[in-house]
This record gives sequence, structure tokens and C-alpha cells, in this order.
Amino acid sequence: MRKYVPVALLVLTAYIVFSGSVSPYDVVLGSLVAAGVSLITSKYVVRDASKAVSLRRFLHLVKYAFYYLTIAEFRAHRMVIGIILSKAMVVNPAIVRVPYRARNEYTIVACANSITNTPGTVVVDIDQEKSQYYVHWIYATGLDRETAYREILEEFEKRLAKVFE
Amino acid sequence: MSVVELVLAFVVLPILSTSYILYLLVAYRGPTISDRVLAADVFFYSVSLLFGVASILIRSPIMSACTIVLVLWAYALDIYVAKYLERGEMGD
Amino acid sequence: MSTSFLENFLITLTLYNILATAGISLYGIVTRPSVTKKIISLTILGDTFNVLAIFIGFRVFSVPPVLLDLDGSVEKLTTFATSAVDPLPQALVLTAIVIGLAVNLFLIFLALQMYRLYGTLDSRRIRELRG
Amino acid sequence: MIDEIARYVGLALLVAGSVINLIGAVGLSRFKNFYLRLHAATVSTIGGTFYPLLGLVIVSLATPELGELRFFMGGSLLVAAFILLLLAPAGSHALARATHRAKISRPEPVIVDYLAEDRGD
Amino acid sequence: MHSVSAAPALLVAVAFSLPLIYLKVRSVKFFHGVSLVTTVSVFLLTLHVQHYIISRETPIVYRMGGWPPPLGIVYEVDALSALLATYTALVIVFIVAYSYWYLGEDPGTPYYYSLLLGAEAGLLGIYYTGDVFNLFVMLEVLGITCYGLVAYYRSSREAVEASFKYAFFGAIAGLLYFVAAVTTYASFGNLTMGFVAAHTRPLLRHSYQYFYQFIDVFTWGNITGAVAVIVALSLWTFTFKAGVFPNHFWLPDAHPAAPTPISAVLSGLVVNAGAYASIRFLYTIFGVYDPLSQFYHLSPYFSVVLSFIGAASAVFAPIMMLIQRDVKRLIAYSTIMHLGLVFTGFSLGTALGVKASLYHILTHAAGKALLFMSAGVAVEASKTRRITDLKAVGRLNPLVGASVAISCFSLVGLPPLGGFFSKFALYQAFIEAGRFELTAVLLISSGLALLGYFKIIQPILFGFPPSDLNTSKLRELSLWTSLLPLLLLLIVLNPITVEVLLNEAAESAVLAGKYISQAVESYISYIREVQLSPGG
Amino acid sequence: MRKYLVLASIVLTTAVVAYVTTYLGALGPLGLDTRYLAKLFLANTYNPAHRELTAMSPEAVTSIVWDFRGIDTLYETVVFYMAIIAALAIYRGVSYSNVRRGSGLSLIVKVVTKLLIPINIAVAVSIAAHGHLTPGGGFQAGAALAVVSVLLAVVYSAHSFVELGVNLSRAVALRSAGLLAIALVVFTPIVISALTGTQAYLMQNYVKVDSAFSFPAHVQSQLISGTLIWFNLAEFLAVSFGFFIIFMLLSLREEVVREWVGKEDEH
Amino acid sequence: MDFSLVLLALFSAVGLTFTYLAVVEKDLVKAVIFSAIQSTAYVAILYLLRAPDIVLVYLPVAVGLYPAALLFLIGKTEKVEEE
Repeated sequence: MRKYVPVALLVLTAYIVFSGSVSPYDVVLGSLVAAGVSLITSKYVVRDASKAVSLRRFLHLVKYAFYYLTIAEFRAHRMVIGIILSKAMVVNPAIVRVPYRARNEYTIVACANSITNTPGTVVVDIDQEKSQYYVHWIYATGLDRETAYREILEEFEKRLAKVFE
Repeated sequence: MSVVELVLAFVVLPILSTSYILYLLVAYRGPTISDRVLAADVFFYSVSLLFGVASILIRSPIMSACTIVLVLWAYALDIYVAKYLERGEMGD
Repeated sequence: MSTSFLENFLITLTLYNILATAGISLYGIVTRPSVTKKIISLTILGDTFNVLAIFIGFRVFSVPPVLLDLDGSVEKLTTFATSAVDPLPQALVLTAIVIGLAVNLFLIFLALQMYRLYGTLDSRRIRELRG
Repeated sequence: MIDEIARYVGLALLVAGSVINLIGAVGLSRFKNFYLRLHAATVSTIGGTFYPLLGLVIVSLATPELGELRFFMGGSLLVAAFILLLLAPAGSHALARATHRAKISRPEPVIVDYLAEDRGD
Repeated sequence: MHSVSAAPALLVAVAFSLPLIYLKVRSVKFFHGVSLVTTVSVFLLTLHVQHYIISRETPIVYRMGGWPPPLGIVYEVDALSALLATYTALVIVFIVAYSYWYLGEDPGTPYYYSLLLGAEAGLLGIYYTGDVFNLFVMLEVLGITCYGLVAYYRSSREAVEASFKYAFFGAIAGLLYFVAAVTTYASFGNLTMGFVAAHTRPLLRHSYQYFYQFIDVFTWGNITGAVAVIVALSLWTFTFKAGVFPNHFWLPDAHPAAPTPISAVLSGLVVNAGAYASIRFLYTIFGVYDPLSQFYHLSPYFSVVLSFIGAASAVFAPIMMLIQRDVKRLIAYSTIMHLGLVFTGFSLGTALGVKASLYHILTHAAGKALLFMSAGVAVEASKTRRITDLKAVGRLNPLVGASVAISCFSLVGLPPLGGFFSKFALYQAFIEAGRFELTAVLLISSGLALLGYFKIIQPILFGFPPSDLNTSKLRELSLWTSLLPLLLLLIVLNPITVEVLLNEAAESAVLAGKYISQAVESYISYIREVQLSPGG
Repeated sequence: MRKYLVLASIVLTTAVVAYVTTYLGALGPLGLDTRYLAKLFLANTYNPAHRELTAMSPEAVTSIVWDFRGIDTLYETVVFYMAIIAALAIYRGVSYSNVRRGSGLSLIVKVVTKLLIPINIAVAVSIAAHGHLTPGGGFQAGAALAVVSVLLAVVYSAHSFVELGVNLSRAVALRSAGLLAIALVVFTPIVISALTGTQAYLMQNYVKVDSAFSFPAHVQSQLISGTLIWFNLAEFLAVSFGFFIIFMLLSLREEVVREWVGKEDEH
Repeated sequence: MDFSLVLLALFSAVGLTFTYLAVVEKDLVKAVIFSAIQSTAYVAILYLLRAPDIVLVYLPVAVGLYPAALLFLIGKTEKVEEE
């Protein structure tokens, strides 16, 4: 039963926010749609029902989003904009291996998206057997796994583990 | 015209137009298909910004519903081309 | 209300651009050998005509044809009627886009079937093979 | 008063975002290969589109003249921004992976390409 | 007067439900039955409309959704459109009966009937509609169903290629007509045929001053410049649909490649839509042959252009007929010839000319449908379309033999048959208009066509009867019920029976006064009831 | 040579059309004002004072599309329907069950798409259900939902349709259900008028001067604009499953398709 | 002076350029991408012409569905147009 809740909430929120109104018509129709969609898609979307509904995880997510959207993005943008606007455009690109420890696919994907969304690093490929990303790094400061992990992923994974793991 | 509209019309729109032209230049020049798709993709996302700005300038907020559809299909275009490059056939 | 020279110039320029686009896509339809390219040109031609149709219903300094105030007072309706763009071409184009989509999708299915039977999508080769 | 401040915050985000968008466009045309361009593209999508969209959300919510419709505009733009944040990285990743696998663009200049090594080519 | 609106909508509703039923009901016979019942009831509806028009002597204006003309779409039915619609519905009933014989247990039957009913809806909509843009939509409904039906034999190379060619150029033609419709709105300010017609006739203002004070607001641009664009583009589309000279290239490929009943529909009925729309546009809407119209001075040019394209197709097609080896292709070429004659008929601009054209449309539709269907029997029996390899089915089944002979004689124009009278009417019209070169064209094309038709008659009637033919299939009831009525129709179509209908139709085409006043009246009566100054 | 001939004729035609449209003013004065009929539509799209002349929907385009010129849209739907039927006729006899499982794209794209689909459905339903109030409507929503069918075929594989339980016959059934709902709304006025002996028209929405038949415009003070909402929802259903059918057919592998093409004898 | 007129001219010029590129391009995938860019320019034009309904229809159709269907077609058939 619990596994239906997160999808239904997601759909209902999307519906209400997109419609921008809380009239009875929208609430009723939105709830119907939410119920229907969660019935169909929950078994694909939600893997572990016990972790599905938790206020603590949600608060961690908000905290992470705040950190990510302000500090992490600002740092990364400053670096890449500096490279673009510099005359010589000195770059030091490399495709490095970045190991991850997460087991949950949502953590893996959230980490990958966080890495890609910060300018300067792009996840080119993912190897689930060896548990590592291949990240194209515009200004590589070190090529071994540990440096790459520390510089690129550690901060994100530490915070995201609290949300999804 | 309010300050918001003045700034939008005389600062934001010219800057955006310049970057559109640069994106399209890359889309035209880019040596490989991936470069072109990347430029087209960024162009699509930036046009979604134009949608928001224009709907404030036209003073009709309801037009902004189009933004989301553009974002969706820009992503879909990425995916098609990625799939095409990776597999050659799309349905597999 | 009359338009200034610059406005007139820009409107005419847009119109000519649209007509030239139609001309180029027509050229593509007639001269390009590949069936796929012909279909691409055909979709562009349809798009161009649709934009042209919307363009004739346009007016400067206008709002979309959606009423925002639902109190139904006469003044607001009059303001709306004298400040919104023409909704009828939009309705016509809506119909035309769907029809164009249907026809083009069917053309794509036919082209696929043609490739299965002829082994090529080059219109010159197909003509030779058919005899 | 709150409205006024919020509107200027939103406007600042918009202007800064459009400038970043332009910088991203410059980067896109200045970088020499596809993998480097990916980073400029990220600058354009996140800094140049996502943040201005948030700014637009703030501006529209802080404009009481729009009436009830400001929630519609703000809401639809917010959903669009959220979806952009979700989709843009997946799109660039898919494109990068496909490009690397199809080998249509070498990631030169590069100091090391572990992916190519591990895939054995 | 719901029959007008309900006829196409009923067809569409049945077409919608056929694939749904197919999921539950797998019996193919059921679909034949449903289609037959539907087409018969649609024929009764159109007959009702026809009766109503003849008894009232004025066009019907059916307001869709209750909206008055320029706001909504109207179906405006006059004697011309009612006649063609009724006739179409009648012929399709026989074609559905023939399909029962032809398709048998083919598992694709539900799709086939879905498309066929859609095509009939498109044809009826084209005839009934009173709106320029609605005509575009109905042309596309007709178009897409025909493309689908031509590609019905999906494993045949030529069918798919012909369908692609037809669909591709059909799409371009549709786009051009769309531009014409949009230009109509841009310059005339509305899309109702009656209103546009009213605008082109400033001379009517003296007699109908009361009307014109209401509709004058609906003008906008420079209509002289616009009409050039509209007529050029729409005439291109209509000649494409009718398959006459410059735009005939798709027809000899598409018509033979389709299943035989569909060849009958395409050659007998679908091409008429192009001719009808040309008549409607040139006569009723823009009035290029109407002295009251402001475009009357263009009539000599139109006369020359239309009679040229008509004469060119009437002379070129029978020559092509002589060198064909494929029987269905030969018949398809003869369609081009007959439509050419139809176009020459109404290029004259006289009531007699229009009447002769309509008459020829009627006799040609019946004759061509019958010829395709009966020659199709021979093709089915011989499993080939080569004329020289056809088997003498006519000697095993007298009905088939008689059908082939009589339809060919009617198409050539031999005396007691319908074709003779329609060709004679054309001859009279040419003489009356003093166009002797066209009479020469008529005679030459008939003479050449006679040779062409004889190529079909000879093997089917006078060849040796093969021994290995499955005769039981030749004696099925559905074959008789489809061929016999058309055979009788060809004999019955003589001036005594159809003179009144044709006169009414031709008169209503040439004199657009009633058509205009009905449309305008429908707007005025509505607005007056609402007690509202328009636009308030 | 032929190329230049084509080019010259196209340039000539374009020039003539440009001349006619600008100097002769065939399109009317561009950009200045709208036509009288447009003002009539705009003034009456939501006008509770004149129930005989209004569509009671603030969205002028939707009210034209489904009420004023509803028959156009009905037959436009027919064109779309017929195109898919024609495509199905080309693919008749194909069974969708022996599609083998494909591997699809990388995990990141799969998970993101999985999250996108519920949000996308919510957005599409919102577009359809507010079609009579804000820009949008049945076809728009169906087209927005088409992204689901495309992404399922592209990101996962053709086999994902089978896993989701959307096989061809179910898609056809749901689409036909939507279309029959449209037909039902279209025929309701005529049937009721025939039963009660009053006057009503095909596709009628509200009272007219000569007809008292009317669909309800409001439910509990929520504007639903009579038939418009039903048409929008039914069209949404029909169009979105239409796209499902199209992309299910297109995503079939060629080996599967070639098994049955060419087996039947030619006619 | 309506701000949209300048952008209209700009985007119609973009549409013209990319139509030309799509027509002359030999690589069909590139032609599809060019036509998608041209469609986006038209989407912007339609938006500036105050036609949000049309944008909502045209955008999925021209930017999304045509390229998808065409890439399906190209993937199963020929990749390059021969001169």
C-alpha cells in the first residue's frame, strides 16, 4: 500500500502546481489521475516501499537541493566561465573513473545527474558491475580514483545517501 | 512600461537573441552530428526562456504553459539521436 | 491605428521570408531524389503554410485569443475583441496540422513498406525497378 | 514591499542568467571538440536557463496585477524548471555516451581516456 | 432536415466502431453485413434529401450545431449536390455487394470497410458542404482513405508505389488548397460559400439590397488579387483529384493497383468530386460565367483553359488506351478521357454544357463501375491482368459478358444506352456554343476509345472458355446483385428519366441567386432573433 | 537543366505570390486589425448575456475548434483515425507478442524517463482538462502524452509495450472508445430531439433561437463549457492511444516485419 | 513598436536558412536535425504571433514526432542521399 503514496503525491503535486489552482474541480480530477497513475506505474517506479514515505528523507532532500543549487553550482559555474572567458582557454580534460558506493539506483542516478549538471564534469558512461562512473572532467587535478572521487562525487554522495539509501 | 518590462525588452531579449545566433552558428558549423544536436538542444532550452519572457511582455501569463512541452521534446530529440548513434535502429 | 515604416518593413520581411521558405521546400520536393528528403521537405512546406495562415490573423500590440476575466461585462468583452488576435486562422491551422501529421505519418509508413519491397528509397532507382 | 524586493531578486536572476546564457553560447562556439562543448552547454542550460526560469517564477508570483493567473504562470514555469533540471543532464549524458560509443568524435585533446581503455578500443 | 448532416456522420460512427467490433467478432461475414446495412441506410437518407430538394425547389441550409453561417459551418445542399450525393450513395451500395463477392474471407475486411465507409463519408461531405474550409477537410478525408485503399495489397510493389505517389502529390494538392482556403478567409473575411459568392456579385446588390447591408461587413482585403491566387491553387487541386490532363500522372498507376471494387470507387466516384468542386467554385462561388459577377470578364480565359485541359486529356488518354497491355490500366486511362469530356462540357459556361457534364458524370460513373467490376471478374478468374491472357468468363456467365459489353458500349456512346445520351447532350452543347473543334475532339476520342474497349471485349466474350475455371464462384448471388442493378441503371439512364433532375441541377449551378440568398437569409434570420447588433 | 527550370518556375511563382499578397493587398492589411468575423467570435466566446450566440468558454480557439466549427474537427479526427487504420491495414496480421527484449539506453536515462512519465501524464491531463479555460485541449494533451510512447520505444525497447500490457488490440480498443465517446456527444442532441419531438442540431452545445436543447455549462459554479470538456477528454484518450499504435508499429524490428510481408500472393 | 516584430523577422530568417540547409544536406540525420531547428524557429514565431494553442500542437508534432518518425524511417532504410 505504501508504495502507491509517493507516485500519487508526485502526480498530484505536479498536477496542482502546473494548473496553479486548488479549485475543487482540479483537486478531484488531480486525485483521480494520481490514483490511476500510481496504480499503473508504482510497481516500476518504487522499488522499496519501506523507504517510500519519510519526512526525514524529504528534509534531507530539501537540504541537499539548497546546498546543490547555491554552493555547488556557483563554484562549478565560476570555474567554467573563467575558462571560457580566458584568452588561452587552458583546459586539462580527462575521462576518469569515479567509483561509487551507492547500491540504490535512485542514488546512482541522482549522483550522476548532480555531476552532469555541474559544469566541468559530465558523466559519459556508467559501469554497474564495477560500480564506477566514467566522467569527462574539464580540468582534471588528479587521475587516480581516490582523487576523482574526492573532488567530484564525495560531497554529493554523502548527502544523497541520507535521502535514498 | 514598468521597470521589469523595460529590463526584459532592452536587456534580456537582445542578449538572448545574440546567444541564439551563436547557438545556431554552432548548429550549422559543428563538425559532427553530436555537436549539432547539442547546439540545437541548448537552443531549444533557451527558447523556453524566451517563452517566459515574452509572456510577461505580452502580458498574458497563460501562454507560459508551452514552456514545459518544449523542454520535454528537446529532451526527446536528444534521446532519439543518442539512440540512433548508438544502435542504428531505433526500436531495439 | 496605422503602422510606422519600420513596422511595415519588418512585417513585409517576415512575409517574404515565409514565402521564400515555401519556395525552397517546394524546390526540395521536386528535385531531391531521396524519398525521405522529399518527406522532410513536404513537412517543412506544410509548416510554412501554417505559419502563413497564422500570420494573416496577427495584429501588433495584441493578446492571445483567451479571455482572462470571466465576469462577462460588456466593456471587458469589447476591449478583448478589439485587442486580441484573430482566433479563426488558429483554429483552421490546428485542423491543418493534425491533417498534415496524419498524411505525413502515413507517407512514412508507405515509404517503409516501399523500402521493404524495392530495397531502396531513391526515387530514380524505384522508377527503374518498376519499369 | 516584499513583492517589490522579490521582483528585483527575480529580475537580477533573469539578467544574470541571460548573461551566463550568452557566455555559454560563446563557450559553445569557442571550444574545439564535442566533449568540451558539453561543459559550455551545461553552463547554458543550468546557469543560463534554469536559474532565469526560477527568476521568472519569482517575478510572476510577485506581480499581483496578474491576479489568480500568476499562480498558473508561476506553477507551469516551476514545473518546467524542475523538469529541465531532471532532463538536461540525462540528455547530455545520453548524447555523450552515444558519441563515445559510436566513436564519431574523439575526445582530443585529452590526457587520459579510461573509458576507451576499459572498453578495449 | 437531419438527413443532410447525419449521412456522413453515421458512416463515420460506423467506421469508428468496426475495429472495436473486430476485437470481439472474428466473423468476416458480419462486417459485410454491417457495411451493407450502413450504406443502404445512408442511401435512403440521401434519397430523402433529394426528394426534399426536388419538392421544395430551394437549397437546404443545415446549420451545424445550430450556428448561423459565417460563425459556424453550414451544409448547403442544392439540386446539384443532392443529385451527385444520392447517385454516389447508390453506386456504393452495389460496390459493397460486389466486395462481398470479391473479398470473401479476407481477414483485412474490417480495415477495408472502415476505409471504404470513410471514403463515402468524404464524398458525401464534399457534395453537401457549404464551407470552403470544410471542403478541405472532406477532401483530406477522401484522400487519406483512398491512399490507404490503394495500398491495400501491401505486398504488391506497384500498389505501394502507386499509393505513395498518389499520397505524396495528394498531400501537396491538399496543402495548396489549404492556402486557397486561407486566402479566401484573408480576403473575403469569411469562409461560407454563399457569403463569398455574394461578395463576388456586386450587381446583385440592386435586387437584394436588404441582404447586402448585413453582409458587407464581412469583406476585408483586395478580392481581385486574391481570387487569382485562390482559383489557380484550388483548380490545381481539383484537377488533381479529377485526374485530368496536367495532373493525371498518378491515376493510371493508382486505379489499377487497388482492389477491384476500390478501382470502381476511384474511377467511377472519387474523380467526380474534383469535377463537382470545380463547378462549385467556378460557377457558384466566383461566378466566372455569371454576368452578375465582377469576374465575368474572365470567362473567355477560363473557357479556353478548361476546354484545353479537357480536350487534351480526351485526346491523349484514348491513344494511351490503345497501347496498354494491362486491362485495369486500360480502363483507368479511359477515366482520364471521360473526365476530360466532363471538363470540356462545363468549360462552355452554358446551362446546357453543365447539364451535359453532369449527365456524363452519371453515365460514366455507372458505366465505369460496371466495367471495372465485370472485368474484375475476368481478372480474378484468370489470375492475371494481361489482356491477352484473360479467360472467356463471358461465355460461362452471361451476366458478366453482358456487363462488359454493355458498359463498354455505354462508355463509347452507342444508342440505346445512357452513354449515348450524355455524349449527345455534350455534342448539342458544343454545337449550341459554336465550339466545333470540341465536337471533333468528342468524335475522335469516342472513335479511338471504341478500339480500346474492343481490346477488352474480345478476349472476355469471344475467347475460348477454359476448362479449369471454378464456375461456382461465378454464380454467386452477390455478383448478380451487384452487376445487374448497375446494368439496368445504364439502360434506364436516358433523357426521359433524368431530364428533370439534370435541369434542376444545372440551373442551380448556373444561377447562384437562390444558393446565395438561402445562406444569407439563414444568418439574418438568426441575428434578428437574437436582437443584437452584430459584434456588440 | 531540369533543376534550373524548376528553380526558375518556383522563383517566378513565389515572386507573383509576393506581389499579389503585398502590393495588391490580397491578404488584407497585415498587422493592423482583425476581421469582423474574428471580432464576432471574440466577443461571443464567453458571453453569458447572449446564450444563443456564445460557446461559454473563455478560450476562443477551443470554442471555435469544438463548437463553432466543430464539424471540421470531427472530420479532422476522422483523418487521423483513417491514417492509423490505413497503417494498421499495411501491418495487418502482425502479432506483437514475439518481439524480443531489447537492451535500451543507459541506466541514467531509463530512471529519469521512469520518473518523467508520471509527471508527464499529470501535465497532459491538466492540459486536456483545462482545454476550455486555458490554451490546450484534447489533441494538444494527446500530443504532449505522445512523448511517453516515443520514449518507451526508444529508451527501453519495443518490448516495453508488452511488459506494460499495452498491446495493439488494447490500444485500438481504447482509441475506439474515445472516438465513440466523441460520436456519442455528437449524436446526443439529434437523438434527444427525435425522442422528445423538439428541434436540435448535430453537435449542438447550447440553446439556439430555434432550439431549446442545451448541455450544462456549469457544474457547481465550475465552468465546464457544455460539450467542450467531453470532447477534449475523449479526444485526449483517442489521440494518445493513436500515437501508441503508431510508435508500436514503427518500433517493430525489421526481421519481425519481414516475416509476414510478401507471404501472400500478389493481386 | 511591438517588440515581437524584430524577433519575428529574426526567427523567420532562421527558418529560411535552416530550410535551405535541410534541403541541400546529404546526410539525412543532419537534415532531420536542421528541420527540427527550423521547426523550433517556427514555434517561436507562432508564440510571438500569440497562438499558444498552435504552439502546443505544432511543437510536439514538428519538433518531436516528425523527427522521431523520420529517424525510425532512416534507421531502417538509407542513411545518406546519393546525388
